[in-house]
Amino acid sequence: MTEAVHDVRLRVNGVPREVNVPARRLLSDVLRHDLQLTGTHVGCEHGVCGACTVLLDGAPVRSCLLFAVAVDGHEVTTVEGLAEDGEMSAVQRAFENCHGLQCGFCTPGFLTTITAGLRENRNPTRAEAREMIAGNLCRCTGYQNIVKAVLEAAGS
Amino acid sequence: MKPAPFEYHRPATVAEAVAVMAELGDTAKVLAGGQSLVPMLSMRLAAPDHLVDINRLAELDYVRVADGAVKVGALARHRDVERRAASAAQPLLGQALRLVAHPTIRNRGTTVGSIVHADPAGELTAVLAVLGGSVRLVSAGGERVVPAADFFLGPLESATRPDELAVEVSFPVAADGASSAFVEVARRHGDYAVCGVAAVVRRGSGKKAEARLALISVAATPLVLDVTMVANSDDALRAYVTGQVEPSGDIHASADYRRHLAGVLAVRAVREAQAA
Amino acid sequence: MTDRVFGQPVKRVEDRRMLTGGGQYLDDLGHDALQIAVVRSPYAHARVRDIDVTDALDVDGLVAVYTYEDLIGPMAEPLPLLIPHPALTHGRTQYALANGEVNYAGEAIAMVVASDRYTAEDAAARIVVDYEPLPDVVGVAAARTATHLVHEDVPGNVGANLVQEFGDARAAIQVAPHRLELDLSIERSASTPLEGRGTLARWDEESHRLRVWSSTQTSTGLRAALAAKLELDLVDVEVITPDVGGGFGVKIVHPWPEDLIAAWACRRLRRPVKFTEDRREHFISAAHERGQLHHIEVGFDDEGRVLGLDVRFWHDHGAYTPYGLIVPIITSTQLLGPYKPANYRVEFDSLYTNTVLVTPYRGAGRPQAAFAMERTMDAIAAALGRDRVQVREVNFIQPAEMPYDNHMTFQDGRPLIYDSGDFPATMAKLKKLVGWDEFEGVRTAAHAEGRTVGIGLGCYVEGTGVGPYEGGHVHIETSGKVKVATGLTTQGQGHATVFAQIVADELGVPVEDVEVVTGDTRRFGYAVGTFASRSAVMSGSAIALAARAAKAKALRVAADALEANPDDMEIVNGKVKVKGSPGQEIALGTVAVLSNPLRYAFDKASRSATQFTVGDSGKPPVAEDDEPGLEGRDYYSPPRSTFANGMHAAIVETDPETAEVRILRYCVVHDCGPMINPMIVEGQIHGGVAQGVGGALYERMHYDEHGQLLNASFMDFLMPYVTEVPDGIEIDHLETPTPLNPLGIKGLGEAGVIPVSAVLAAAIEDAEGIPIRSMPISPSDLWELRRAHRDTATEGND
Amino acid sequence: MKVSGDTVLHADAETVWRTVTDPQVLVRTIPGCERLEVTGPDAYAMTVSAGVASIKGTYDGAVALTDQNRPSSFVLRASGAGASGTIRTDVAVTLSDGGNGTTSLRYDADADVGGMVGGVGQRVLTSVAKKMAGQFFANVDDVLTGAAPVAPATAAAGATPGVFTAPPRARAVPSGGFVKGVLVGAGVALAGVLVGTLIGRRR
Repeated sequence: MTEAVHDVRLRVNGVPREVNVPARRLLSDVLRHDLQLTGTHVGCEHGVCGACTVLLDGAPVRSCLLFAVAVDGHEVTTVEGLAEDGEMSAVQRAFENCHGLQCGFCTPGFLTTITAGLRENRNPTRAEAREMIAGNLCRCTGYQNIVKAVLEAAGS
Repeated sequence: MKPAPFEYHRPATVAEAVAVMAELGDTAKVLAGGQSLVPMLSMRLAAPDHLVDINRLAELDYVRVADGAVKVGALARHRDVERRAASAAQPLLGQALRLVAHPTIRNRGTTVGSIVHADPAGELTAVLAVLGGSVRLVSAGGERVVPAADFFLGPLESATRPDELAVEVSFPVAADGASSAFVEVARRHGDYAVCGVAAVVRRGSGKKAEARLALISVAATPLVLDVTMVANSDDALRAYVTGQVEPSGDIHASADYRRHLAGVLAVRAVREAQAA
Repeated sequence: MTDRVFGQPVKRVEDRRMLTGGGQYLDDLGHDALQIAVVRSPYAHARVRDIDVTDALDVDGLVAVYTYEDLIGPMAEPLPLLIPHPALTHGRTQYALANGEVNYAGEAIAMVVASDRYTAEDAAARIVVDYEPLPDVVGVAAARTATHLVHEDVPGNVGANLVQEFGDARAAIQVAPHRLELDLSIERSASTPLEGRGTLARWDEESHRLRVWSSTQTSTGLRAALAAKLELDLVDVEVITPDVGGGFGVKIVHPWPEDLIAAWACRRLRRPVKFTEDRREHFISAAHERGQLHHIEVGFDDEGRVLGLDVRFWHDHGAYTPYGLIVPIITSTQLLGPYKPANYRVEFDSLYTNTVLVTPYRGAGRPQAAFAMERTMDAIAAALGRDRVQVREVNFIQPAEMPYDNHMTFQDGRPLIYDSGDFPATMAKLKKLVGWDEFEGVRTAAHAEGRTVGIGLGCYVEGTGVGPYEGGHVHIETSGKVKVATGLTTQGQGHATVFAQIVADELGVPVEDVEVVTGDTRRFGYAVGTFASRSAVMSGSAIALAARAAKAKALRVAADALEANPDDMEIVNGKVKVKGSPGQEIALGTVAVLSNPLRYAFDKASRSATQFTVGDSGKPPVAEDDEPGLEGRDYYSPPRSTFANGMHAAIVETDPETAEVRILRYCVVHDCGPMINPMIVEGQIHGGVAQGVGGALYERMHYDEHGQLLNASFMDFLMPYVTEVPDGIEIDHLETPTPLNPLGIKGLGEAGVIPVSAVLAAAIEDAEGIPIRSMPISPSDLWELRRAHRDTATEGND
Repeated sequence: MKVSGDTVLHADAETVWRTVTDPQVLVRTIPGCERLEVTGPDAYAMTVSAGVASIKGTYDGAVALTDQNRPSSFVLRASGAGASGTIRTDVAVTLSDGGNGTTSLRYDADADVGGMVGGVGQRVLTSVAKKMAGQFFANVDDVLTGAAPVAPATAAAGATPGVFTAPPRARAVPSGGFVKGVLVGAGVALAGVLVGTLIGRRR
């Protein structure tokens, strides 16, 4: 039996994209494998690690907890969409300056989360900076330099 | 970890949704925020034949204060409830929501969905229970309103029937002179609570004074306790609450520790509410 | 460009790519590949009676299903026992697919290859396996009792028994002024990198070559394993390591069943095949570490000087032993730490259980070792009523005693000889950093506020940079750019940056002109891998030596061209110069051109190297003892490991009601010799400490008595978020160089994690006044301990 | 996983014994049990349709009564398998005189829950199991006290001998969340009934 497929139209990083996928196809898989935007990573597929975080209409969400078909018509921003004209964003630069990444696998989820977080709160306190990233797992950095990067990005 | 196949339905109105659900019966599952459902689908612990996606039911995307209650539509995300006037009208909502997972999950997860999910550790189940709120259920045959006391039947089990869509949850607004608090102990920030207590207190003399609690993670459903008579003594309050709970142990905490926590957190919650 | 970049916090060259979504991890590759899903045993111990795949065959998109019966030749043999040891008398390894029996829940039984992972899982779910459950052996106690056996032919469930000793510890303890016994336990945790295991295999039928990409810590190891199992010549197998999303030990152990099946299937099917491990699979079918029980007897004098130390421990190595005895050997030797007990005896049993196999996880047996030794030191101090620092200090090996021979055999089969370190100085720094001598004031002030605080510390010595060898290749392009290759792999340590720093200094070129490739057997075929805090020491040294070789040649070629003496020349900012003669210089790229005599001019630059332009017509264009090209290749193979060391201290607060533990301060003093890049050094320490905190307070593998892992997800395996790690880790360094390698460096990758359980146990014990003998500890555990302690106290009063 | 509990049943131990070991009763009292087939002396194969709402599923399992010590104790050995896991359990049941014509029943279930559900379900498994056990015994007690009829529980029309199917139920299985669809089996494990949905699911 062949599985039914659905037309899904998304605006990804400002570019209209269209895929034809089964209803069960996760947004994370559509981004990574159908659109080959592999910057979004998958670390647990049960919504705990945050590596797959993307912005849905500007708000951070777990792309592994969304069916692509359910966000048909919406706007998605991935890590590939954070730099502007080849210039890294303030958050990306801060990660580079502060050594906020090691293996880099969890990093895209942090970048999208912090990008949205700083839009909401331009001048987080140290405690707020920690709270901002409290839903993302990193196994390499011990988070110390990620917190530093949030504060540096906010200050820039 | 990929979901099994299912047939996808995306009704545009509540009427359409309940018509589809009437037809599919217990072969369908409602997809709202999906923050609990999708992991279960991906792990193939659940594999419904049909999924009815209610994310297009714009008519259910609301949070409003009316008739003495904060009314939350089935499509309102936790974040909407946190941000909108809801928190001012019923501060306990905000106090509880900040403990529900992490902001990214709250951006997508729905308040109604987490109540229908009826997780014994779900903070919002305690809020609904302690406030004596209600859930409005709509089916093709009509609608009914189920009070919180009758809504939670067991762990992950609510009174919602397969053909019914929970369209709205009502949380009574804070009464005059009432204040509240939500405290919990979780292993990690954002995890399911090892034990949690929602407290609502009302100052005043005689019959006006009131202190009520709802506890999570110590019973199969949120446990509501009227602690008015013992609210002013730490020892009495602690003793009363620990005597009322019969928690289970699990890999994160022993049953006795949970019972102990229930007492400790009950005192903390009541004191914090009184100080608010 | 004469400034040394070695020692500078140079920003990482790999970051920009990773920050913009350009990282290339295993599952980012092979979008055209078929996907594997694995049927895994739900039982910890069972006989497989029958596998019925009939139902799976209907699944649209299914390409193949493999079970043990399909395997032939070496593929049907057990997987290799990678590190044999004479004491491992009963080593056992699993099969690529279960051959009639499964020994842990998660063991691979069948593999499905399908058009995508969704379809593969659909098919896998339809495969029906008939099991005959067998009695489960779970935990050290059950393994020791041996009422049931994991492997029928392994009596007592004992895979190995090993004793090492110097002096006569038991006799010394008998006659010591003071004696103590302790029983300690540490539970399992796991590496748990954010990216799981993964393999992508492509078979090129035309060239008869296998090319494999793997999320690995050893591309050469996997290459050799694949060649052996698939009966291919090594030259016909290439293994490429893309970006790796963390390793921490678990990715050193190849071949995994999935590696073999992917490679084997791609050749049979003539289509690329990929396995991407999901999170649940990582919990139940990769590897764990740490689970050990220790019984310690110690005899000491009035100052706390250890006269005799007798350690008996039991190591749970899971269902199989592919990685030999590395973990318990490290525990038994590194237990000594910075101390010099007069007599030492250690004996361990390495035991089989029906659980996921146990192989090194960052720290690799050392966290258990530090826990055992540091708890012992604290117990001695408590028994004598002496300061915990003082007791340690009287036991320290002194700097003047270096090199210090411990009279033991280390994990590499070589003598355990410490090469460097100044333990009293490290301790002095730590005491100052944490404010050890002022802590009683802190405690009193806290008490006045109704708060309970405690302080603890722990020391460790870490053998780093184990052999046998690593190599480096430095190639200078005619553009002047420098291409560096080494065979070991990278999982976030910033090798592309630190190796570039080394080469930039050695060669005298800008660091941004140096490009480093790791873990690609096409570029460098001889290597061991990334583990045991060895990359900087091993490959760093090899690359430095290779760069020196390239530099020597550059000077020679340039000297010829400039008619100068090579000894009078230097390379500065990519230009070879005659010292003190401004204008007498030649660009390194030009030297590269000159180094390769040409017949054909492919571009403008190469014209200057063609046969009518250069060379003494009386000599061969390439001298007898020379080679064309401007490159250097060298290897570093040390006689033994180099030993880094460190000491940590923490101040914790415990909630008197909820028993929650909060880390108020965490301090680290570390000695890894000269730091190549202090920014990266501190990052490694941060990450290690966070993993240590996880292992001390949050993470454990909850097996039930049936061998079911009850917390096989990130929901219940409590890897710390930012909210669970200390807000700020205070670090100080001591840099005592080792004489063993050209850079004087010692490893540090594992350092941060090693003493954390010991330190936090000590701090909690100090806060609570209750002995802490088992880690990790949860609030529930601590509360239960308080209750038991109170009950005991009450009984005592009766 | 271990689940224990006790309950008071309103009949003497001999009656209770007869009742809870009677396939005609079991098929009607095990939550979700649709079919019980006698496969040998005190051995049954059963089909359980447990779980509710959208996650209701039908699963096959086997149950055997062993270590019988009439009328005071017996052990139910149950097992079953489904796509997301397996379950194998021994339930030790002891009956003792509770006075006033009642019997105290205690059960101690030791379940080996394998597969996905075993690894992620721990937080709710026990309480679901306990609840389902409670439901099972309530159903049994209804039979004992006559609140529910016994007769219709016999074989379906034209039935194979030894095959019992459940009649339409007066007492509906309550509806619930989806996880329950897979966890309910923990409850089924009780009284040899601990098999079902825990490990299975609808295809």
